[in-house]
Amino acid sequence: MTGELLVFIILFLVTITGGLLMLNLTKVIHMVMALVLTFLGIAGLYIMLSAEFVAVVQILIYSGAITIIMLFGIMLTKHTEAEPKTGWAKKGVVFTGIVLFFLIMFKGIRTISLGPQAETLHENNTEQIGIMLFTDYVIPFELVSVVLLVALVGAVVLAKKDEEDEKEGEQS
Amino acid sequence: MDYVFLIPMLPLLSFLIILFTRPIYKKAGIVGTLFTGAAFLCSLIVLFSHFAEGNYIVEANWFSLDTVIITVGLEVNPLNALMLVIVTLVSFLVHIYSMGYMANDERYATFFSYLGLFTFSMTGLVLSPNLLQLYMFWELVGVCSFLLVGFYFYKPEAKAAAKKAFIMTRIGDIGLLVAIFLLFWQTGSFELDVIFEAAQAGDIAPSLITLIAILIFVGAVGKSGQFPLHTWLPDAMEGPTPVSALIHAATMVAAGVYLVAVTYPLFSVSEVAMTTVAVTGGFTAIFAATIALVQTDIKRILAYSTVSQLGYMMLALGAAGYTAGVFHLTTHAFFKALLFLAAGSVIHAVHEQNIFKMGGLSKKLPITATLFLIASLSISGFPLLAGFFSKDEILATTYGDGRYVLFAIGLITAFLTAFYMFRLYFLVFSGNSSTEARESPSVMLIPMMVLGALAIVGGYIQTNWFGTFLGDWLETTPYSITFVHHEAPFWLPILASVLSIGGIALAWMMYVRKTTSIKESNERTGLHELLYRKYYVDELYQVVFVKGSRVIAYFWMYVDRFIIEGGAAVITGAVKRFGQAGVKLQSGQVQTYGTVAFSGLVLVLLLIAVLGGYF
Amino acid sequence: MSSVPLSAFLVTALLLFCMGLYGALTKRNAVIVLISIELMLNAVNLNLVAFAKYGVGASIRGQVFSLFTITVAAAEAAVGLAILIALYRNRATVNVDEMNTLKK
Amino acid sequence: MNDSFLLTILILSPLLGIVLLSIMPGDHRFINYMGVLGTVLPLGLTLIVFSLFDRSLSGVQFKEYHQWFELMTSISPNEPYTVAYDLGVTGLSVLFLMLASLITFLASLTALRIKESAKGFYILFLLLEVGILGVFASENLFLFFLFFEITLVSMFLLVGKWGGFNREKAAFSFLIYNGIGSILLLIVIIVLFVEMRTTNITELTMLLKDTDSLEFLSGSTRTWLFVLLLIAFGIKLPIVPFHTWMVRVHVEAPIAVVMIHAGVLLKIGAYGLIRFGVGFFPEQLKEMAVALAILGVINLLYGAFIALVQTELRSVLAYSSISHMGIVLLGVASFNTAGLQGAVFQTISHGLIAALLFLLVGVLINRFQTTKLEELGGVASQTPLFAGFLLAAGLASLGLPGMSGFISEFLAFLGLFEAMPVIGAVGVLGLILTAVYMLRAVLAVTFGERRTLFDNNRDLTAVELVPSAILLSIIIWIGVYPQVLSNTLQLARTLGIGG
Repeated sequence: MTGELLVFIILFLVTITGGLLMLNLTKVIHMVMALVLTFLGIAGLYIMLSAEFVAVVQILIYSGAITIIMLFGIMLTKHTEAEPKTGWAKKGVVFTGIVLFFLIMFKGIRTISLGPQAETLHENNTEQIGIMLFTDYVIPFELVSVVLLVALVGAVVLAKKDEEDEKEGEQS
Repeated sequence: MDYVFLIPMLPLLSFLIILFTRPIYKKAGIVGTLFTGAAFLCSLIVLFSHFAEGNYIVEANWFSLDTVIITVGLEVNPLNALMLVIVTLVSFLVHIYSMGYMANDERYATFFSYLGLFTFSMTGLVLSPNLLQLYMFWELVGVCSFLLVGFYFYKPEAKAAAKKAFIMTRIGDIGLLVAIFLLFWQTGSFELDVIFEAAQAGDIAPSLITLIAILIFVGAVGKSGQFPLHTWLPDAMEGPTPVSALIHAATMVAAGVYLVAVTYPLFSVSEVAMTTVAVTGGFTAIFAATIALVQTDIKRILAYSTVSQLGYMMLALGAAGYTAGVFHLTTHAFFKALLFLAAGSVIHAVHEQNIFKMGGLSKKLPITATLFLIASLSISGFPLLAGFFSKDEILATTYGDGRYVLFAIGLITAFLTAFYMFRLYFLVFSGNSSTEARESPSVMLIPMMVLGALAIVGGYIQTNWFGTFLGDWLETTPYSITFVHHEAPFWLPILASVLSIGGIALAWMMYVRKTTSIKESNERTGLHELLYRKYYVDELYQVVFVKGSRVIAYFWMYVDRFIIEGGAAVITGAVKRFGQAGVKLQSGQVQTYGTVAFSGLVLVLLLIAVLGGYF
Repeated sequence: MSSVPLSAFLVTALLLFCMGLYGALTKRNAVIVLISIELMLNAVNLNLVAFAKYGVGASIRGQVFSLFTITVAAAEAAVGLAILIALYRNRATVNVDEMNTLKK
Repeated sequence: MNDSFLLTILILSPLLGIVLLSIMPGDHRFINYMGVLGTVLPLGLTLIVFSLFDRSLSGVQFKEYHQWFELMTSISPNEPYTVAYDLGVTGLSVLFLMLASLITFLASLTALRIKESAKGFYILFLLLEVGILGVFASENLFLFFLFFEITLVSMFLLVGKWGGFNREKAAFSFLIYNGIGSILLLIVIIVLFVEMRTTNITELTMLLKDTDSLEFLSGSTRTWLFVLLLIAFGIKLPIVPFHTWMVRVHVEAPIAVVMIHAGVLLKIGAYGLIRFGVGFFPEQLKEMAVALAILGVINLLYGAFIALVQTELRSVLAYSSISHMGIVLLGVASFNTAGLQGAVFQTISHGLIAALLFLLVGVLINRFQTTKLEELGGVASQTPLFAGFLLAAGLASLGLPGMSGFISEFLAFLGLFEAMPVIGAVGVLGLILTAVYMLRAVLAVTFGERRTLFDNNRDLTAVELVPSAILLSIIIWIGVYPQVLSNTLQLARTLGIGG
């Protein structure tokens, strides 16, 4: 057993445990916390895959930003302590479907055969990405910035209380 | 003879004129009478020219079927010339009579238009040279009978009787229709002469010819009120009395006998068919006579008497007595029409049909009583009157044909006939009367007198003493019929006379001398009840056919309602369920949509994996 | 060279994806549903990055793609949450079962 | 190729009425009269076609042919499938055209009573006429189907909007049953089109007769096609057990529509069965003749028995239609000249008689507001003319000689007795039953004691009397002189059988 494999197994366990916890915990806050574990595990896997920059972004955005947004979301809305249960039948159908899906995909993964490894990813990873973004992908990059802007404005508009509602709220 | 076509056309014209011209409403009787009288004159001329010129036939193309041309035409031969005269004469007399009898009816004109239509149909029937045309008119007379029986349409009994008359005769007609179909496919023609030639030449298998003959006879049974299709005829007495005289005594009901006579060459080939005819006729004769013994309604007694006499004619035909059958048909037309008209005259006077509520009318209605007596004597076979000769001819034929059982039945029937006729006569006319009554107007009496004269002398056209004029003449028919003339044994007329007088005497003893109590009592026992209820035939039919068909009908109706409609409902229901299941999926919940979409994806993947051979 | 095969990463991603899917389809709390969707996106990202290293045309482009995905996911999370809050204000619930206005 | 444009003008002539109606204001006083006028033009044109139709020639007359569009296929790119606008009439269809425009005209007269949105009614009514005329004038299966669908849609709307209490259910069952029928018909048409490369009816008849040259359509395929065709038109005819929709329509639809429905639309089933069933698949028909005859007897007896116990006049007449259509089947099954001629005669005769009967039912509803037999009775004393016509119509329906019903039943059974005497013997029972139920129903209305319930009711008015008299005189005319039909029909030449 190489060290690399050992690292992978640890990261794998962290990731999967996070996911399973998220599915099985009862409190919403705990679920989000469990998810942070998964995100961190995935970031570790990115590093193993010679994607340092992505790993950093992952930690920043997922473990940081998105988790925090979710926490805000949870706090801004009211929650019954326990998550209401979904019907067994539906769960069963979904579960069977997912297991089948998993099996089929697993089979596919096992028979996959691919070309040679890319060797130079880890060398100046961030630089490579930066060059790529500003040469080949400059237009998508700009577009994404627009998307982000739209999302920002949209989120503000949606989340903002209507003025009329506010007035009504004050009067009542 | 080219004006033969006038005979049916004149009554048809009368029908159309009365139907379409309302202004002559009150003159309808005169119009109808004139036209029918003209038709009668034509018939007489045709009869006499037939003596001179012999048979006549004219045909025209009517319809073509492939290569077969179906024709219509007019034929005059001895049999139908005679029938023509009888039909138009009785119709003419009934027209005159009805002008008096129906004078106060609010549908006076309608009545005469129906009479015109009937006379047209009946003469058309008689003149038909082919079976198809005959069948068409055969149905038409049935409809006229239906219309006239139901003339008093507001009476529920009349409605029921009209319906019954139509349906019962229709059952018989279907037999005739099937026979016509079978004959067509055997001979390729509806023409009587072609059919008869084929039959005589043996082109049709003997068993088939028997079947065909019996089917034709079924038609005759329906029309002539023979057992077992007799029940409509007594009920048909719900119609106006002149109609009973015309249709249900003299002409239409005799059409059955006429039909058997017309298709006689077919019957004569098959011994079985002949026996069927004879036995049915004989049985009906005595069967109806026994019922007539105990009935209380004057018209019903006469109706059963008609059934019985028609049975007599059938018996004669079945026993190879072509002449005898036709002879009796002729005389019967006269005296039975007279009986009905006289009965109508009585009913017209006293407005009552139950004979036990009448009595002593001979003093108030002397002419009617006399004419009724003549007719009764004639039908009873009183010596030297018309009925005597024709009845003798039938009995002689039956005896000569070797059908001794039927001969005995004929004798008994003759006795019974005399008895019930005079039971009727004595109850109505003898004794003392308390009811108010006035003799009918002369417009009613004159036709009766004409018929009375014929009922006396009508028999002399065929006697052993003055010559067998009728028989000789009928032999000039264009079709090959074997005429058998049996000389009556010397004792037969005597025996018949004795029986007839014996019957009259018995009636006199019972109802004039009153040796037995004759009060109409409500308590009837045993045989009397059985006879009074007409052997429960009506009740039997009610249960078996009417109820039976209703049961079948309801069965199918429920099949229709529950199985077929239900089946359709199950299918539509299933589709609807399926749709509702789909609606349930469209719950608006994204997760459900997701689940369904995902399940679909998994299924597709599975399919690809399995069918694509990845597993 | 590496002792961890590609399929190990792919199976990890698959497991994550399945868990995310399960959560997205069965959980009733809208926030959790959103989170589950993030999990699925993460699984996809993991695949992208893994293929960037081991794939047929292995290159840095896979990582660039995953960056885009992460960006869009962030935007999605923000908008999703905004919608959720707006909805919560109107209906006072975050239960997905009651969010069936699509039907009407 | 084009003899004249008469048929196109004829088919499109009701459109003139539609245009005029649509520019009139909906509440105009003469809107109903305008609708009636709209049906006069087609009637006149049909009379012209009928009188110009050369009875001494055989085959299709008044032909019109225009190529409509072409379909390219990858299988044979050089030989496109051609769909044509293809009109023409044979002796058979010219009779049906005459029947259709006559009954439509008479029915439009009875629709004068309609007050509620008469404009829409007459527009749909005229559209229905376009469909019917088109069905009978098409020389092309494609066009036939197109017009067939037009009748379906307009009927659906007419029943659904102007019908009785359960009109929507009736309209839907009409649509569903007939929709299924159309699908089956479409399948047959498509298969024939693909295999034979033509949809021209006459060409198809010739091609399919030459069975040796049929490479693609094996015997079993043709059997299947015949069965499909039988079901498609069997629904229309209707054959038991596909009849429930038709009873519903008879009971629910407005009288003018029922007249057309019973008088003409059901006859499309018979027309199709005779023209296509007999014309395209004679071999298959001969093979299945016994089955067909049994179906016919079932129809005949089934309808008759159920009619016997119905308590409502319209239901009686509906089941009587089923019963009478059984005779059409019997005539077709016998497959000889007499039988087929009987089938055509019966179709036309029943069209006339049913129209007359329903016309009178319309009067009954108008005067007495009921068609329940137990509530009626003795109307003969108040409305003698009406009662007389009803009785005459009833007698015609039960096959009284001298009226058209007799000669058609006679011929049909004559044919049947040659082919299958035993089935015929069972079938004649139906004739007795017909008399029983018809008299029961008619006498229940006209005879019996007078009901004080209906005092002072008018007898037939002129607008009712004239159509009744026209129908009755045609019925009697055909009954007295049936050659008038067979002269035009020339069945042997139209279908190429028998002679």
